[in-house]
Amino acid sequence: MRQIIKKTASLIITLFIVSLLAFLAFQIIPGDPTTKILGTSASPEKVAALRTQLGLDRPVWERYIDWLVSFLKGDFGTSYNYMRPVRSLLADKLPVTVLLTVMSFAITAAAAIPLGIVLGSIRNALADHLTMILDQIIMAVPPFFFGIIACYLFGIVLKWFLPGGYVPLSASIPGCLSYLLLPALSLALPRIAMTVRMLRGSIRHELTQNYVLTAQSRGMPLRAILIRHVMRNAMIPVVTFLAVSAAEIMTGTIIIEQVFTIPGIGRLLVSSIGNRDFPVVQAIVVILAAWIMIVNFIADLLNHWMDPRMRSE
Amino acid sequence: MSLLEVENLRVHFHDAAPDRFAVDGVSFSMEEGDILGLVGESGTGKTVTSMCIGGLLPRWKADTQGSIRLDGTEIFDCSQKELNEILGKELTVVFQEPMTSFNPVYRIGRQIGESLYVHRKDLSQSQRNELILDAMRRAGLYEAEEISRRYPHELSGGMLQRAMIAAAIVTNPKLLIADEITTALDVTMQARIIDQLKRLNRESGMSILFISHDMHVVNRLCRQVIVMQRGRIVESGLTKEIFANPQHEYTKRLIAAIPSRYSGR
Amino acid sequence: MRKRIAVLLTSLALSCALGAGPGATAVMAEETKNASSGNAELVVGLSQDLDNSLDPYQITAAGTREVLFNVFEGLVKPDTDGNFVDAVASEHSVSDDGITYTFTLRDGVKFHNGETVSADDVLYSFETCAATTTNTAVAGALSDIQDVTSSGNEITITLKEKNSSFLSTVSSVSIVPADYADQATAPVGTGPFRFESYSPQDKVVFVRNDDYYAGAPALSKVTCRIFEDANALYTSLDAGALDMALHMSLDQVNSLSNGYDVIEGEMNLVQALYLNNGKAPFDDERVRQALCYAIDIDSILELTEDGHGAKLGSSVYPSFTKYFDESLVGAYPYDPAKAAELLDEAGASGLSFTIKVPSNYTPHVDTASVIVEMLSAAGINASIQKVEWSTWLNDVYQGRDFEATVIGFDAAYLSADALLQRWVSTDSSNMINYSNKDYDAAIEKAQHATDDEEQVAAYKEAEKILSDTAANVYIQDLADFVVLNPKFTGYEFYPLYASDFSKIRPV
Amino acid sequence: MKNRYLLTGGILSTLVTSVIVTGYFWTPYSTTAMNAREKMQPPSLSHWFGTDNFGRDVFSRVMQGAGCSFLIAVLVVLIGCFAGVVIGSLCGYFGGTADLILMRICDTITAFPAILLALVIISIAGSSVSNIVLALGILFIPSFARVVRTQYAGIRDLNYIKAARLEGVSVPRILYAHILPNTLPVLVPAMTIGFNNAVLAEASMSFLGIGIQPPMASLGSMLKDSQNYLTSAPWYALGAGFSIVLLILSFSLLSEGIQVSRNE
Repeated sequence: MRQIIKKTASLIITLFIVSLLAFLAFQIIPGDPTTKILGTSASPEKVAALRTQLGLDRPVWERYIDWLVSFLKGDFGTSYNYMRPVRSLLADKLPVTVLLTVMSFAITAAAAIPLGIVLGSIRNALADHLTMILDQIIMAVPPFFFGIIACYLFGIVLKWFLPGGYVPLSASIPGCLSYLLLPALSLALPRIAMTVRMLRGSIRHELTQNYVLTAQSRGMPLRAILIRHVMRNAMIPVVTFLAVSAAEIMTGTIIIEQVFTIPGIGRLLVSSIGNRDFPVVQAIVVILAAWIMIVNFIADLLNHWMDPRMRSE
Repeated sequence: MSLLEVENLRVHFHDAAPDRFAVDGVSFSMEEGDILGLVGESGTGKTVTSMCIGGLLPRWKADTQGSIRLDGTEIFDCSQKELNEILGKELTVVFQEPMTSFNPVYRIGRQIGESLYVHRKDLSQSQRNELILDAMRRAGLYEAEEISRRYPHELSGGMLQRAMIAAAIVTNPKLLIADEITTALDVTMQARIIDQLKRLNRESGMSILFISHDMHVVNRLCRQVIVMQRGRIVESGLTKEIFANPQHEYTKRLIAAIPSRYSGR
Repeated sequence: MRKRIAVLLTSLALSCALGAGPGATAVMAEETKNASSGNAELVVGLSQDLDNSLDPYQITAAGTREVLFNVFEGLVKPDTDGNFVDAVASEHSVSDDGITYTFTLRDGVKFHNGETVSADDVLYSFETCAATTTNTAVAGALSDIQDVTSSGNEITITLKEKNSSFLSTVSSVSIVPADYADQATAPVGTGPFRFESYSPQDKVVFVRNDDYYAGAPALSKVTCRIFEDANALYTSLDAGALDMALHMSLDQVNSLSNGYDVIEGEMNLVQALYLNNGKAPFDDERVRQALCYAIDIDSILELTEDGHGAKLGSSVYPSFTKYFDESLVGAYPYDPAKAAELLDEAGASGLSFTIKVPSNYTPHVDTASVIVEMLSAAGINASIQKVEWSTWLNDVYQGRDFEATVIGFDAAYLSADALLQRWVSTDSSNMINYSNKDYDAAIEKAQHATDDEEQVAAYKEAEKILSDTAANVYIQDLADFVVLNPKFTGYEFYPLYASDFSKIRPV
Repeated sequence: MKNRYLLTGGILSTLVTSVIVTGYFWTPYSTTAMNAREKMQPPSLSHWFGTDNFGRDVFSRVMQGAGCSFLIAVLVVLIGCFAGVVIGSLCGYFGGTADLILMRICDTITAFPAILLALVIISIAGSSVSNIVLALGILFIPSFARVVRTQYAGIRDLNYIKAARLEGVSVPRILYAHILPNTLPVLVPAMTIGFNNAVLAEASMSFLGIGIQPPMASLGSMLKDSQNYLTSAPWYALGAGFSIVLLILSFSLLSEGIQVSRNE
């Protein structure tokens, strides 16, 4: 229990540091949000007036503290670029990215675990080499390259899916899910390959353990041994890896949302950095960082729960 | 009809040299209630023989000839499904390394009850728990409740081996194969385990095939003994007679190898 | 056990592939299904997100002005030939001395919120525009107004002094309902289309204004999908998810495979290699002229636009026929030897400089790449620095911290002033620090010229000075391609950044 | 068992490296010369990967692009690995507050969206190759640091290290002469995975437009530019894309081969 408190404390500290770094980052990057709002031919007095209105002329520390206080109270400030509260912007866009991440994670788990079990338990040399090569190739394909090719192949040639034709969940559930299937797949593919490789190796290793022989000597059929005994042990390293890849998938959406034109926070982050829209970037950076930290935290907890040997430390 | 009849058993491993047989024509038999010792230096085919009897030798590793009849059924003719009916119910095995024989992620109590889970699906959970605790006490683990909730890495080698024995006797099998079960333990724990086995044999009439390279332990436990060398039986008979005047050179060396403090008795 | 899992896997893979098929296309078809019946719906691709505020006086980005052209109208509005026709006003007249303008309010013109337009709304619009517009040129023109009075449905505007391009300013004052507060997020105007909804980075939807005085447009609904990534827009268009796309590049148009119609026009902007006249080495006129000789405009057009771009010699684009001076186009024929000679003369033979170019405008990046390659062949070492749009605005446009850049300047409203006023030495947006007394005098004369000929002559004189002093290396007005689904027709180009959806109708 | 991976990995990586090395000195066509007549040519004997929208030979640009991506990836891995080893060894070996602070910094770097960090560095110092390498290098330090830290924490208490300490061997020698060699079996695969991720990271940065500046081109920036001509000149995108795949595949197969032969 003490460890959990220590970990949450370090998580919060790191989040503070990340938000501070993001804040300072914007002092360094050239480009002033007022030019985007007032346009190129604005008179200097108008620019100065807007800067004071947005509070940009106050010292950095003061602004950071103000931002922090209001952020903790749940007020993320208003976006310079869209003149709308950041909260409402994120309320539209965060669910899209979360849905994409969840779908991609589900595809990874649903495809990799059965495949890993099958490959782990059969003793066929040819299948081994084949999947090994396939794994290597899939891991070598950059997600956005797969995205481009998928858009071209499925979109333009086969016309199975209309790239750029994102359908919001509110409009039609099947439409939205089937649109997000391909982007989720291009995010999931490399992770499926890695998970299969890891799970197969882990199962192979566990099968050589003595407790499997003991179970056999109890008259337990191979399938029961695999599910009751081997899987529980083989899954321990894989679960941690899957948890970490859930974090990677979320950051991966930044690029995939560009390729498939999905209105999520990834695309919003890229355009907001471009527009020097501090409040939006701050909020997204903290959300992304929080997601990565929490996911790693869950990975540790899962590790402890699944492996009693860890618990006693 | 005797409990176990092994006739002209020959085992050849695929990756071994063509003429090299791990087990080269072994025959012996056991009656109900017998405690038979199978003794010899390591690598003389003792464990391979016991694995064959237990049907645990994977087919793709080695091919086997001869016949093994347990309680009348021919092991080699059994399909995997039929074998699974026997293993854990009629015949159980206890291995050398207690630490690794347990699945690290489950509690001891649950693992002891595994063979009940496989063979006695008719019992309710509470009935099974009763049998488990009873088996643990019979194997010498007296604070059964407390131990059953512990994890394998939280127990000593000796206690784990007792737990393995409990797991083996929970379904009251006819034959228990003990493969070098005392080798990994210190001397005092060895003596306690041996007495435990003797008491179990006396109380439930369960016959034991005890495999070891340690003549002293065999001497204390087994009524009959078979000495094996390079896959063949060189000598067999009552333990007292063999110890009194060993015929075969190899047996003499084995007996001589016992550290002086234990000889005599 | 293995067999069952294998079956599960193949069915999973199949469902992945098929799942994408029927579900997605069915939904998209519905959106464009009823194209043939009366209420045709058009899906347009926009390559830039809309501006932060949709208030007509706060709009800065050309992309936003172009789309909201369908929502807002002034008393008069430009037509496809660049003349001004009556809009909210039914008729207008100018006094002989060019000081008093009288407009008669068209009766029965309704705002999108149903209110009828009144003279007070017009007065309110002129006042608010003068006070709040972010466009300095419009603000400047409006400050010349003596007063605006109304009696019944007659509005009279008297100026302090004659301004021949005042009608263009009137066209840029959109008439809005008085005291309507949230134009920024829910704009209301008098145009052929009514604003319905906008979700950032996703889409903006316009609906037909049924009681539009000049007749309701053929399209019932226009959905503009927003893309930041030009490639994603192109892929979506090619796959048929869009019916129309604006400002496509030639390469994109050439590689379209969906059989859409391609309509060609000009982007109406002045693309040039703009040189920072205030900073060495380009403060020396001879070095600038050397660059003009060292860059072969024809091969740039050939490489970037396959010859489709329109060459130009100064800061006015060709389709603005009234002020375009054809003779300046060939002012600097391609002559690398003369360029080298000028460089030696100026003592800058080993010239090397960087071209900062905004990374999100592919046509400008391509032109810069061609220039760099061409100059290296002539021994001049130029390098490119792609910067983000915000950094370009801040460093180059505002901070003037650059040696050279490639960009295109368009006319915010239809007047030569919008293109040439910028290079007057005192103007706040004189990015290239150009300061030439004769030029300033020529512009002053043009703005206060009494009659048309005099004004055109003065503006042309200013253009000639720009060309003679080689202020910049003028390249082209980029070809502008609009791609339209063959199910629709009727799109027409305007001589300024505007795309009129009301002209589009189903075939 | 004949080690197929070592064989294929070895051949592929030598082939790729030789192509890249020649790319630094010689390419079939100049990678910058443009000529309008040769625009958008399909792959032919003269132009193996066809030509791009400026009439430049795609294969030559891919050779140089691969060289550029390869150089960046190698430098990034070196920075990440060197700094990672230093930080990881200190944390793993000494633990305590140093461990806490350094690990918190590593957590911050991992939690920070990569594109923002890259943008900050590039907008300060401009987007030359060295800045991209610096930006990516920093991003790769945490992964190496964590791997090295767990290794050092594991080996720290082994008897031969205690023995060395008793003999009065200096700490740096213990750290880098005794412990480091034993971390290699884990460090080498981490480096190859790092190499793959570095190539992907550079490609993604170029894809977002903050990577390599024209006329220089990396595989990532070429892939980005080629996306426009997908239907009319698919060979441009396929050429760039598959070169990335080949570059990554060859070295990951090599590392797989090394691993398989090592634990045989």
